[in-house]
Amino acid sequence: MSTPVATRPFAVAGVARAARVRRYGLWLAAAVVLLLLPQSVRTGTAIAVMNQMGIAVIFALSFNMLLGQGGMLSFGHAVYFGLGGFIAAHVLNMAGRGAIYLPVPLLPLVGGLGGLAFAALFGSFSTRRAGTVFSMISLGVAELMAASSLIFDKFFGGEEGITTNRSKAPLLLGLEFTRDRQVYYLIAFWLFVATLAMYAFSRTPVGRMANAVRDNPERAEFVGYSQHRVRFVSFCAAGFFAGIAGGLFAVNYEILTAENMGLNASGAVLLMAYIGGIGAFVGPILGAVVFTFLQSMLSDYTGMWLLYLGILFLATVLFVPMGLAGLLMLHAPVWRARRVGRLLGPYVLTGALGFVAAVGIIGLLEMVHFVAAGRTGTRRLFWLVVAPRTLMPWLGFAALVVAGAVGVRWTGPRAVAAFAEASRPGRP
Amino acid sequence: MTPAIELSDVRKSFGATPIIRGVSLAIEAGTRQALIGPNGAGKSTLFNLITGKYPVTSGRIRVKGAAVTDLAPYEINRRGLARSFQVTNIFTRMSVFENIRCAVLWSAGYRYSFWHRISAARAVNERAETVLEQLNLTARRDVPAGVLSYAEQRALEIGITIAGGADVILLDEPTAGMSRSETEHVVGLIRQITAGKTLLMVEHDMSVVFDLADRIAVLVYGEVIAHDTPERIRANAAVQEAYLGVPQGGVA
Amino acid sequence: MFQLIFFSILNGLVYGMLLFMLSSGLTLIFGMMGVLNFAHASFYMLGAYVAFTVGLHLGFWPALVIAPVVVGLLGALVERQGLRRVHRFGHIAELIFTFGVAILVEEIVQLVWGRPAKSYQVPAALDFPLFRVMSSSFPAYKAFMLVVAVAIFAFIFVILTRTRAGLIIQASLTHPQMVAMLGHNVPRVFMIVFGIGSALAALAGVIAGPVLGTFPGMAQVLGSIVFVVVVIGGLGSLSGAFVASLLIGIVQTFAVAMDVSVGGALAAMGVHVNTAGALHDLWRVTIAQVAPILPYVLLVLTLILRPTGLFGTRET
Amino acid sequence: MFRPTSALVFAVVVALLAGLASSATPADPIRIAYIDPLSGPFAATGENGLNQFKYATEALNKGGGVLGRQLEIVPLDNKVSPQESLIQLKKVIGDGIPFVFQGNSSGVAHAISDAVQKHNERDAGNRVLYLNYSAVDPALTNEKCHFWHFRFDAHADMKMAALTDVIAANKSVKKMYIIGQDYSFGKAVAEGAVSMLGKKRPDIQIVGNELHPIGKVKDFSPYVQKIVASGADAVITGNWGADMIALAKAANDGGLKVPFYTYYAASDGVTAAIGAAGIDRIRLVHESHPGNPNPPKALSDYLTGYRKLHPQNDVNQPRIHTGLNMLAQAIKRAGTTDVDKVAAALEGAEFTNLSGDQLVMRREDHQLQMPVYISVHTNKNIKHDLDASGFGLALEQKIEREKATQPTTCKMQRPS
Repeated sequence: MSTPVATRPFAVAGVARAARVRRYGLWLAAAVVLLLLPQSVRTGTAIAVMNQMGIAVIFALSFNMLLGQGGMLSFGHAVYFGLGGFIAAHVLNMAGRGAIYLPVPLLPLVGGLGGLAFAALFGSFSTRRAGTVFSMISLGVAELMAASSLIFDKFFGGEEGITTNRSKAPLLLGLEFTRDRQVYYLIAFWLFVATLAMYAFSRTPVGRMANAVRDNPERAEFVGYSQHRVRFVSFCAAGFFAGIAGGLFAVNYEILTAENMGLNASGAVLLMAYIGGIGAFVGPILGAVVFTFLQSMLSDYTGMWLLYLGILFLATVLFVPMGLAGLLMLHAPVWRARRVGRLLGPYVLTGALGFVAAVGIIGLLEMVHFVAAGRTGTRRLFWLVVAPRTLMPWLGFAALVVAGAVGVRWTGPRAVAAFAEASRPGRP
Repeated sequence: MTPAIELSDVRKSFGATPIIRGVSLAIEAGTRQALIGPNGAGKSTLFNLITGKYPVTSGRIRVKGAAVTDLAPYEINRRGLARSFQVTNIFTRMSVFENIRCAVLWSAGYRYSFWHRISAARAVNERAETVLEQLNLTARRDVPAGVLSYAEQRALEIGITIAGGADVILLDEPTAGMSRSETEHVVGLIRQITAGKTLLMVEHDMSVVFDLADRIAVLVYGEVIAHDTPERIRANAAVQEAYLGVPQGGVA
Repeated sequence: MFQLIFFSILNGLVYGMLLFMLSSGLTLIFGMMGVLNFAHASFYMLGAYVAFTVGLHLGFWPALVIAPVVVGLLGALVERQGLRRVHRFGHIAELIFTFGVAILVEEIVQLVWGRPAKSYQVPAALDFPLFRVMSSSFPAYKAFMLVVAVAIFAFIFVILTRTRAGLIIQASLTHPQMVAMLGHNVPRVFMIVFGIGSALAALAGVIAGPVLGTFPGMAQVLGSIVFVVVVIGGLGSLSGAFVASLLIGIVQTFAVAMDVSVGGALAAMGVHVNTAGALHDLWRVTIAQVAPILPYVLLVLTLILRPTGLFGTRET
Repeated sequence: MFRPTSALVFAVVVALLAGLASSATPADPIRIAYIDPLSGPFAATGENGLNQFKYATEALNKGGGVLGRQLEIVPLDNKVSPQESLIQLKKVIGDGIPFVFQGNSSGVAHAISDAVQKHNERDAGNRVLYLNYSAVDPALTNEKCHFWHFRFDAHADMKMAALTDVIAANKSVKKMYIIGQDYSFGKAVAEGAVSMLGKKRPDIQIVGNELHPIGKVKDFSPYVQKIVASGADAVITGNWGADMIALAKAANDGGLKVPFYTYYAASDGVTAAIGAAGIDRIRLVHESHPGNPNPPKALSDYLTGYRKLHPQNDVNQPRIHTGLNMLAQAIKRAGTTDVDKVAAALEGAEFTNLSGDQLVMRREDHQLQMPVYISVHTNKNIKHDLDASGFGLALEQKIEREKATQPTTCKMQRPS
């Protein structure tokens, strides 16, 4: 921003070309990585988790069309994911019976249209209002749908949900979707397309106006836009992409249950988007990947993974409200100025001390869990075997917490100062 | 010729309290006019009624001959009437350029489009750049509007108002809180951007009012007590009374 | 039939008054701070658990006092250390923060007290049927719940209308900025109100724990219904919350007692629908089955048709 | 603004994926997945089940394991959600774990069973076996049966047959009220009760047949009032978990003193919550001897040993011991962990369980044939109490295997 204005006309063509190369380059790189990823993994679990991530990323991005870009905090976004999924599952079943012709690769589109239809229905009244009232309506709609799922047994299949079978649908170009690896490519394709489309949406007139309405709905009305209508369009678009994610879910898991539409699913997507950062387009991508990673890996190691996730979430809200992506974004000037090297020392030191404290906290929590569960004996924690019913491990982990915390208090400000120094504009 | 703005017996009460007590006023097209009056006279309320922010209690409002009485702000705006706010009212998290661009979009015919790339909307972008230059904000183009200085925000406020090319412009205290030199700059800006258009402004700085306005309306306790050229307003007894509180006895 | 109606009214009252205990605190907090506190029901749960633990050592009656105090202090701490920090990021950030607190409290409760439901029992002194009407009895403990709830209502009423602190709080409900201008330490008032609200929720937990069960999901079970009460009653309106609590309590209790299905009701009115169609589930369903969703229908309708609620004067 | 951040995020994402790709290790022990709730409202049940699995596994491992290999239980949390279960199932398949135990909720069981069948048909080289230790919807071994599903618990109709026998013998029961959770299991209970009572005691009037949303009802008092008002003199319920606790409490408070015939009104906090109010009133149908009075020695030792490890919990599902041991023996007989061969070895397998009963895995539908027990909630002569509450279950009646059996409509298809 300190660039003198006068240089702009001369530099602009070159900068624009470079920017374009880098931007399309990134999309291209993403496509290549998506294509090659399955080749690099050995286990089916990794494929399964990546499929889950792909669906979560689309869902989280669609959620952020509401929260990050439109300023609408929805507690019921999973409704559109779920309904899109249910409709896709029913259509897949019909295709399996031969009642209609629809190959599997097009199914997410069906889910998307389903999500869109219901978003248009519920959005027509809920987007009349913004802020807390909107949030409350979304909560009410979510609870309503959750309850309706018990009533409309035929459509929602009760507690058991609707199961379907992707290998019974007609083939398109001979593409089969029996193994997870095959489904991976389908998800990767839709992930790429949907992400591109959502990115493009944020760069359209109505996408921009969504930002404007988020910032200042009143003013938007005085430049010719109905805030209700702008929110409605964003809401429908978000419902559409959530429905695509739901359709992919139907293909991947071949089951949909009412809980896909429930409050917990809606809460999870909020966590993903927020931890990743709602201020940047890429935030929810990061959030969804991190969340799914933690969810699938952490839950194998500890029954309290939700506790850790909750702590991570609260810490984000309190200390890094811009999210992980926002945190990275803060470093963009440093990156540009090629001064990342200067931060390495203080960051590694603070990070290491923070890690020590975290190990201590996790150790203490796990031991509390152990004792509270009424267990006796020993258990493995990190690299140690500890006996939580003796004093020593408590002292040890407490010492780690204290040492780490004291250390961070000491090095933290230095790291912040180093950051401030490095991000100050000017010649290196 | 149809007036740009025409109020007939407009009334507005909040609860039982009448704020606007029957205002009839016609603003001729192509003129610059000012609305003045003591604090609490209802000037901002009148603006809010004309622009559709509040519904009227009774009475009728026309803009360029068309009835707008019960229309929403955006519908009135689309008829070519734009306003600024007394308290700065901008899109704080968006860049200065985006602020202006959003204000251009509707008038450029993009409506709720999600099939156009905004960066390819040449006419919109050129118009936004032009407005930025007029406002002298080109250097601050990519800065989030929320971090601009107060004077810059006031300039942006006016920029958002005029960017859509409305030909009836309402400015609510455009120079409030500005230094002498900043005020002069803004007056020049207003003069430039309202050339050939209709302007109605609320303003407390009388030098600005008498400098810019072709005609002045005086609002006191929700009623227009005078609407005339600056010279005649200066001499108007009722206006003197309203401002000074003492009848200028003996002159008549 | 009389017996069913009589006991339905009593049960509806008890349930409604319990909702009121929760919603009164939430309403106070919302009214003053504009924060819809997602974690409110979590403090209710904490109240039950703390009371359970205290009760093991000291008995029910000390727990009745100690648990709300402990939880109230905790609530004040959450406000002071957490909510106040995110306040500057706006209401959405606050909402998200309280959402996070709700998740965390539920996990902490499971960490500390374990996952199984706790056997938190009605105190022996109140464990007898108060009276019998025909074959049903009404437990003394439920009468005690009613008494406590009425006492709280009276207490809040007196505080709000007869004390200076109450006047400040009431003024803050309607004109928060003005109150700050008058020189009152609004952040401190916020903290105190948040603490008191949490304590009220905890008190509700203490007395509801033995009846509704003390288990880690108990906050989630009541969480959204309390929102419904507060919204329907009118955000920030105590009397609205009171009326809405009783309304929801009685409506839900009565709906359970009614076995009429929609199709049946229509048939009784002479309208016959094709029960074999795609919507056949809709006609088959009885009012008893939809009872749990009625509050949410009311919530959405209220928000659409009258966002200020029954008694509220302002929107969010 | 877009570029550096996106590139950084991109790098982080790729790094995470790389970490993911390099995780997972090959294993020497025979791994057995356990998919049940380990967090959320039903975690208590799932965690207690897991502990029982570990307890049973330890005994097997102390005896040298199977085929010289140790058994390892791999716990996976599903929050009683069919959807989460399938997510976990994908990991199980991906990690090459051949055996899956699951029990809580028939809704979950249907999802897993269906997914296992589809997967096994598509991927013959990497099959999994679903061992159902507790989900009792009869459909799983009837119209929905398949080769890779085995059930080690008596299904709802077998249990209902026993319950209705007891009810039929109780001449004071004239008006029955049925209340249950609104899902497949609750419906199966209600249907079974209506049809069987209709045959055995046509004079009993069903005065109420109610389904309530599962896990959503806060206060059962209104339901209890309805039961009272209906004049019922007995109640049948399949409620479990929090719904059972709340129903029992409301019944206590509302003065509803009629006998309850239940499936799950014991242990995991329920027994403690019912307390004195349920004495001689709550009856429960179970697949095992309740431990009181005069328990078989093997069972008694097993219960005592578990209580030592877990002072607050009970072995409420001895079928876990049954299922695990039957699997171990089948692996031994098959001499391999190949799923199809182990499944074949399980068909028709016999086993003597802790209660000393002779069980047989029926080939036709993979439903374990076993006697069922009716017991009553009491605090008299309790050697093995539940929830460490002093209350427990005492045996009232045993229905022998031959009588407890039910016909099946299953047409088993075996892989060729």
